[in-house]
Amino acid sequence: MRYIPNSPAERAEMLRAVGLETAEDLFSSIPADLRLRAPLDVPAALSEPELLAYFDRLAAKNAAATRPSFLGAGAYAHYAPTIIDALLQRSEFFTAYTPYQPEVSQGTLQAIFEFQTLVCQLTGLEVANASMYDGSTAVAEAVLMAERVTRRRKVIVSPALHPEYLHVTETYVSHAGIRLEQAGFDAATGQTTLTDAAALDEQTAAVVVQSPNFFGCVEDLQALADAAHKVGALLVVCVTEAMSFGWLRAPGACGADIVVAEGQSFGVPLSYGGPYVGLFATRERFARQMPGRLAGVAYDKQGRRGFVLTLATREQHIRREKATSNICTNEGLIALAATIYMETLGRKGLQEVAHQCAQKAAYAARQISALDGFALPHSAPRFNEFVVRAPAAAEDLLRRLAAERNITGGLALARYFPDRPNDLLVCVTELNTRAEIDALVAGLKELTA
Amino acid sequence: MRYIPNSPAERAEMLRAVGLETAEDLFSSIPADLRLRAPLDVPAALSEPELLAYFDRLAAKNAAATRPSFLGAGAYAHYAPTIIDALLQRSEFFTAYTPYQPEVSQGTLQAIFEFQTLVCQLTGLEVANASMYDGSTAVAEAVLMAERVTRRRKVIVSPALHPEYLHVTETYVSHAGIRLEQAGFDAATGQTTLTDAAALDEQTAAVVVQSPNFFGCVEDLQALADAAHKVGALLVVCVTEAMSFGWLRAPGACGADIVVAEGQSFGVPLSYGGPYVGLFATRERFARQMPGRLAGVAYDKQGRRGFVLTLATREQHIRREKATSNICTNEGLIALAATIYMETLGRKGLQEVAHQCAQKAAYAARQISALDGFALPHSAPRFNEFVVRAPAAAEDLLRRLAAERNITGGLALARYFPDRPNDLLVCVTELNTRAEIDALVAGLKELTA
Amino acid sequence: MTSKATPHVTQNEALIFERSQAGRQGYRLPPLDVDETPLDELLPAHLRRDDDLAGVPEVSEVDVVRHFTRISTWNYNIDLGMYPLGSCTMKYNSRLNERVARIPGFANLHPLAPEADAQGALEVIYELQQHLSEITGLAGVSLQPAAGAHGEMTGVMIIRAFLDARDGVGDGDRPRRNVMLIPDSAHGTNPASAHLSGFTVKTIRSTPEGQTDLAHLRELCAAGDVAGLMLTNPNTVGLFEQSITEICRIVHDAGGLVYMDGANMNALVGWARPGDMGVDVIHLNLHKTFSTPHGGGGPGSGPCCCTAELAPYLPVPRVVKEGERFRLDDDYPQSVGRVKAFHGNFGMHLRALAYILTHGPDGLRDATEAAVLNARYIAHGLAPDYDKPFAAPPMHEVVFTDKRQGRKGVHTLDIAKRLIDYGFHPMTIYFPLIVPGAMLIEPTESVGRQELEQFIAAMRAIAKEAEEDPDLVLNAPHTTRIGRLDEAAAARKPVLRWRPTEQAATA
Amino acid sequence: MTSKATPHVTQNEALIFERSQAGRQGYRLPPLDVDETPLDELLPAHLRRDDDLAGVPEVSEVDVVRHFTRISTWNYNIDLGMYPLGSCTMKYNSRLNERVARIPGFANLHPLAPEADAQGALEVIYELQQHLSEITGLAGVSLQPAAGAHGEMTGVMIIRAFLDARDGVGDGDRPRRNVMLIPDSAHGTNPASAHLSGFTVKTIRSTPEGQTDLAHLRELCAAGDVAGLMLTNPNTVGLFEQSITEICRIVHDAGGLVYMDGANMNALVGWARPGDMGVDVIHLNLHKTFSTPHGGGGPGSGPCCCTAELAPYLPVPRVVKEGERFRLDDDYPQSVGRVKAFHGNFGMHLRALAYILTHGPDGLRDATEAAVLNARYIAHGLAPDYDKPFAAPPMHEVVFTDKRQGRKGVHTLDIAKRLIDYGFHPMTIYFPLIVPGAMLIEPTESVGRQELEQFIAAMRAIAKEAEEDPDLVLNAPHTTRIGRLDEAAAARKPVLRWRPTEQAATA
Ligand SMILES: Cc1ncc(COP(=O)(O)O)c(C=O)c1O
Ligand SMILES: Cc1ncc(COP(=O)(O)O)c(C=O)c1O
Repeated sequence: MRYIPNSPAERAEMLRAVGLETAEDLFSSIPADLRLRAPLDVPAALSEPELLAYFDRLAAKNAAATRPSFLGAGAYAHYAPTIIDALLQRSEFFTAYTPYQPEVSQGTLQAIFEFQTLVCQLTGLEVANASMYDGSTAVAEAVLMAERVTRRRKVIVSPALHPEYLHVTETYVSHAGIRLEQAGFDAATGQTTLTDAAALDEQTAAVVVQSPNFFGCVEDLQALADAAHKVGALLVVCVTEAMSFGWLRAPGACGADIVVAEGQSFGVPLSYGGPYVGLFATRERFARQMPGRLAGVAYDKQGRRGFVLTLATREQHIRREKATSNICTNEGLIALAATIYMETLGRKGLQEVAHQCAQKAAYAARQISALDGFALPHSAPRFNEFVVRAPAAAEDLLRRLAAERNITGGLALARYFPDRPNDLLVCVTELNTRAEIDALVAGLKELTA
Repeated sequence: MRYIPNSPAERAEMLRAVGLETAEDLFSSIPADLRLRAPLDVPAALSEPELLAYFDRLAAKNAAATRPSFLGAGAYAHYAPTIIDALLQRSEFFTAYTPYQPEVSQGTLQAIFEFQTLVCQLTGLEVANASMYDGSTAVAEAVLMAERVTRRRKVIVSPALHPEYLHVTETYVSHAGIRLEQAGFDAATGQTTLTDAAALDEQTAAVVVQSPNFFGCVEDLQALADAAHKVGALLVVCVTEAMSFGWLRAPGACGADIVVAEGQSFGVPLSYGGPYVGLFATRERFARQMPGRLAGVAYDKQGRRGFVLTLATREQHIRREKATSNICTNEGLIALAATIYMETLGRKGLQEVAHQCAQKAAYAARQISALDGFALPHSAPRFNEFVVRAPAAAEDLLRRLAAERNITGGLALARYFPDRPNDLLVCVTELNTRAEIDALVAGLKELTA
Repeated sequence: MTSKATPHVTQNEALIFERSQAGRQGYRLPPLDVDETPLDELLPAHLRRDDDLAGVPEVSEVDVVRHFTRISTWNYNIDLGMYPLGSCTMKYNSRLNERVARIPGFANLHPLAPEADAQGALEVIYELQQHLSEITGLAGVSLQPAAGAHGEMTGVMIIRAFLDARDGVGDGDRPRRNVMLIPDSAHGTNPASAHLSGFTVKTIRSTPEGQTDLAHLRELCAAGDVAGLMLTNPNTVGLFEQSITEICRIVHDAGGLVYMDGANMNALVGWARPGDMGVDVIHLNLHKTFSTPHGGGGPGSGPCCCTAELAPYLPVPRVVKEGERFRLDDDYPQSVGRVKAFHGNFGMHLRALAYILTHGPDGLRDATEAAVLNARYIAHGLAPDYDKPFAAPPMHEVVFTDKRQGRKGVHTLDIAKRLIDYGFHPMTIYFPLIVPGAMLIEPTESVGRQELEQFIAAMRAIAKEAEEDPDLVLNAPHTTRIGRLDEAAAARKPVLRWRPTEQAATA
Repeated sequence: MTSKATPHVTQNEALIFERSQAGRQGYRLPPLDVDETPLDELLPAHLRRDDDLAGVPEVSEVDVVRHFTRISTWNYNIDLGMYPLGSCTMKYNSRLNERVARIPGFANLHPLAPEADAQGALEVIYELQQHLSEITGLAGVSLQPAAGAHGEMTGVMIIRAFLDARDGVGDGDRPRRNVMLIPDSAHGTNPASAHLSGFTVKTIRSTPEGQTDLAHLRELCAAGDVAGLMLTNPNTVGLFEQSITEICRIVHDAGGLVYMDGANMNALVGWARPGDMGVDVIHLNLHKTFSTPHGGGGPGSGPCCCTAELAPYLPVPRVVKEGERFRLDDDYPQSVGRVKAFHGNFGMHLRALAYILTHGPDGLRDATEAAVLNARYIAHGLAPDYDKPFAAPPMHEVVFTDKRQGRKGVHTLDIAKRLIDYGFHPMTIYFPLIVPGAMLIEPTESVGRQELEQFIAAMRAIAKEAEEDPDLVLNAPHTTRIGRLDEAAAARKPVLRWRPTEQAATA
């Protein structure tokens, strides 16, 4: 393929038409000493078949992409109905710009409005925005918003929050004068505790907790909400496995004030970590403190209903440094994928997929815990992820599972928690067949025999 | 996925609305004894992931689809720009019906009109139709048309016509009272001869010849046309490798009266033989004798230009048994693929691809003919296919090439010509790299050493 | 219920030839990696292309993408809504099946690949044959025909070959059974296919109730020269042929065979089987009943199914199973021969098989039920406003006429065009020919109740307009980028291709 | 030249919630293949979802496909034509790159896959880093930021960290350089990102010629508290900052660093490199300059590139090459930390790399040249009818104003809306803020001359209309399915989600 439509001859004519002689003349406003003399040192142009061969060769080196896997920890392999990608690939959606001109962007705007509504329904909250970059930045923005809402600068964060999310949050708040403090952790249940957190006081802006948490344990959100609200703090709930919305009580219904989530589970390819989509929902009264874009209903002179981007006064275009966030481009197309997924699976399907995930994970957990030397250190209820304590170093075990059994067995927690050398985090979704689970169990058994 | 939108509840309500009680009532007009009692003996419904797994398993059994190949003989592996399939997959094109309602079918109609024009330009003729099923049925229809035009019933067919095309033609004309007779064949040049064909006389409706012919040899169309015209017969030229249009003199310019071709080379996947698309072009004065649909220019009351299906009086809808053909549904979407291909490659690209095919084939032919014991039996000029006479049985040789070198080396002519045990037909396209060609040559050499 | 149609701005677009600019390029090839042979050594000058492909456009990739994206938006299509073309069975085209057809192991498989290395493809064909045999109740199946008419031709040629063998006639030496009986309601391809196979067509009348006239059938059969009957069932007015068993008996007793046009199988799948009715040969339209996309006029696929007795006459090669292996078998000396190169429209076979496997036995039966119910719902909804020529309840499609509206000078064509303004593709019009001003409506199972009601409401609104403001209907459509085109003028002086001169005319 | 726009019939479509019908299903799952555990053993009742997902729609697959296909047709998009949004660089989105991003070996790769089994993906990231470094002339690159603003935040945080280290300031104990200078013409994300990183924003004036006011810059730098400058170059009025070298010197001499907003790199790629100008940090918008699709508002990708001196402060992990292996390296103690989970928007990295490899060095240079030429052609074509506030020849985009049309009461918004009737998406309006009634036009290299001329003709026709029939322009658009929407009312009483009650309102 080639990108540039105009032929060299046409371009020469156009140059003459604007009164120039050479292409160089177009760049006369760049001081001569700054103009590049040598050609860029990038590879020579490739034709279409050559380009595809190049990427096929690289893709073939990603062995992990093509074998049974029990990796979760913030990115989940769920089935994506074929229609999602077919619809995303309509130029009308994927090549359109941000819908600043509503008369020629109603398709995108209506889809955003549906996305916002669905996010409200799943999180159990009243307003949701048009998306954030991903779950990790959404947590960080939630913390910043909690500060704006409460005007308090201490935030208590669960140690069971995804370590990369925590890291991102630390980066985001490092210049906002916000202090992050750790909540407690009950190693037996695997849940977050606030009791020993004397930290929770009238200076606390928010308590941030993930559920199911990084170790797969379901938190008692109602209890955490009560504790937070008692001191006037907000409860921020983070969900990395959005599929759990179909199974667990809505965080909003448990008292959460801000719910953020990673929406990748809803029909979005793993794609080595991105693009994904951040979900962000809160209570009506905090709407004007929200980051990100919002689509809303509007009517024309004839009273016809349409949709527009609204409450832009919160945003940087108008507010500049006083904006609620610096976000501009968000994850529109990925939010659309999630919207199509939620609508295709629908009320029943979202619950049925969640049910299958939970059941298959329960089956896997049962089988593994029955193995000699293996244990499940945490007792709390879980959705589709759980920690396994192996009788040997998890990293070696996983390496051998991959090499000898062609299975990606999960995540070695040592990657984030050096003090947990034998622990691995196992995730099971509706796509993991019983045969795959049994092969994992057999592998764990035989490789530790 | 599921196909049926209405829920069981909705369907029950609708039944009631039309005054029925059970679904069975809908079929009351079918005599009870004819109604199926037992469920159909077909497999139980599969979910999307199960269905994909099923077909992936079958696809994996088609080893020939994934290795370097030198198979041609009527189906050619050329590169298809990615935009072709992307555009075909727009619902506006692939889910639309035949454009009988022009006001809501202008996209399809304009594309057909462009297709007809491009076919005229490539074949060097004046009118072309909206497509035939494929090249083989197009030849058969051309023979039937020649009879309509000349009112003569003898047709002389080149022995170098694709054997399957000949077979199809025999089937088609078997009830039309048309006699097919063989033209001569010069084994040294590999070309068709008419000299010894006393058969060519005033009873002859047409001479049918393929060029490049089945053995890859380019025919001298001008000479054949002159001979045919001398006795008032038509020259029907068949082209199985449409890419040759970019390299060889247009058949129309050589005197051909009807040109038919298989259009698969123009961006259409091999797909185990179909769907492909038949090209059909002829002289203006024969237009009303043509089979198949035709799109033409039309104007509305305001003088706006549009396109419609026209000259329908030739067709079965109106003419019934007196129609020029029984064809109704043709290969619309494949014709669209070919149209996009021809327009994307364009005037220069079609010639450049043809040039690369011819050059690579020449290189391969040179290398192979230099091998001990190998010969190229035919001396005529060729495009991208040629016959190789091996020192051993071609079938064994090809079987070993596949098994031991993972190369599909070509076609054993014995498949159609038992008297040619050692001959194989080799095809080279722009997609065969020099490395592949060299591997083929090395394989032929070593396996016959 | 918000109105289904709304006007909106669309892009205009000229012909690609009018867009062409010398020197533009949309492609790039890998560099030629072999040493070039001088052209003169390869090809003498007089055989060479010498016009530099004059007239073929020169455009960029962006030009091509915008060109086709723009013109595509002028098409109505299934993904936009109901496509109620009677006899055409415009049902939903699953994207999943498109994906299946594009699996490289199928898409890149050469038709002449060694059988041993194409077992997966042969299995697909074999499996589909088995399922179609079960669905039709007929033992022999060939997937070679490329469309319905092609399947018809194949089927009647099989009848021809069988009768000749049975009656011991060689080419023209002894009198042949040469008459093919075809109802006046049949689709035009039926007589055309019969003619192509050397038969003389005789037409059977339909009764006022829309059934085959048995008396007339008996009378025609009496002549003794009847080779067979081509019947569509349900017939083209959407009614099941009540006496189908009797009809088959009459034809068989007269020494003929019964061919069934399977275009309307969407009314029967899972509920009744042609084989059980006495039908000898049938063609199916995979692009109708089995949802392979119509593609703006094709590709189709028209499998031919027949009784075990006729199976030896099916086209060759046939796909057979031996143990666990599949192979192509050419060894059928009585075969009618080949009707198409290679193996038929394989890409469509993949989609149809995916359709069957996704439905399963219950799903197939449900789909038929839903399709008939939808048609019945429309029949019910339109009866108050439109003339329904046949009293009997319809199967999967229903025919109405413009009789009432005609009094105001509003005819079927006008009603069809006005439907466009309401956001619907018109129904099939003026077919079948036996029903003056026919409007043949087939919703298929792919339409939800809401849209059926929108359709009924639109049709009723048009009936009202015909009464109150006929001109509104007579001048429809009013919302499309072009109005009704002068088809008569187009046929009188046909312009069938672009020519440089045309350019001026269109500037 | 046929007119580019034409009216046509379009489908209307309600919200999916208004389409929902209890009991409809669009999915089917494989049967659960493990023995079920009683729910009570898995999850206590009070933790369970108890609302049966009330409100979530129940629709079929056909419903979903028709729903999104219909609403999609209400969007303008690049494949329909020129998308002249200044500053947004709406260039052609290659389908080839979409295909590359969908290769299963990439699309199905988990972000936490063992490095040894993800070497292909790491190589993609590494290669893209190398090429972006070459293109910007800056040594350090991180692909972690998800969009431009994200890259800005990352970049200014790097400046923050570097200065603190250099000046030896810990948290708040010693006075910090807290001032970030930003031109009044800058995009809103610049001050917002600076603020997010703890800086105080001071605004620099632009000169009447549309250049940074050096005197003002010197004056502000004199204060001694300047941490840096955020500059867009070419700036947001499409002019190259002639004194860029001097500007960088001034800031550097004042102890600050220079951040460049790379949103306008489409004017420079292959012709000039920020690194050679004295820029310390820059972000790129892969979704602008490198053609990754905008997707109706994202995803984007905003790589951050910086000098070798600043590289230690880039986000972690970084992708490094050791021999022939690639790995993630967390060991950068001075890093600003992580700005996003995992590895950034990898899918966009694939597309951008494909874009660079398809162009090659000459192609990249050509594209820039073509983009600037197209903008210059428009500047030339519109000058007779529209006020061009800056005399200097523009680079890749040009700004005009509504000054002349304003006299008739026709303003930028009206002109923009009227463009829709001519078949074009409006240009960027009212940005930059320093230009009253700004119309910022960026054609990009993806537009052919023919369409540029259609655009110029449309704009000139609108200018004429503004003179002769202002109301026509004031009430535009006239061809879309909805007219101008009351955005003020929408913001006053925001309705941000559907609720059952809303249904009535819309029936
Ligand atoms: C009743 C009937 N018979 C035969 C055909 C011909 O089928 P095809 O168009 O696939 O050749 C059609 C379709 O148009 C039809 O409706
Ligand atoms: C000049 C300029 N800077 C920064 C941005 C922000 O980039 P993004 O929208 O990718 O966050 C934009 C894009 O809107 C821009 O035009």
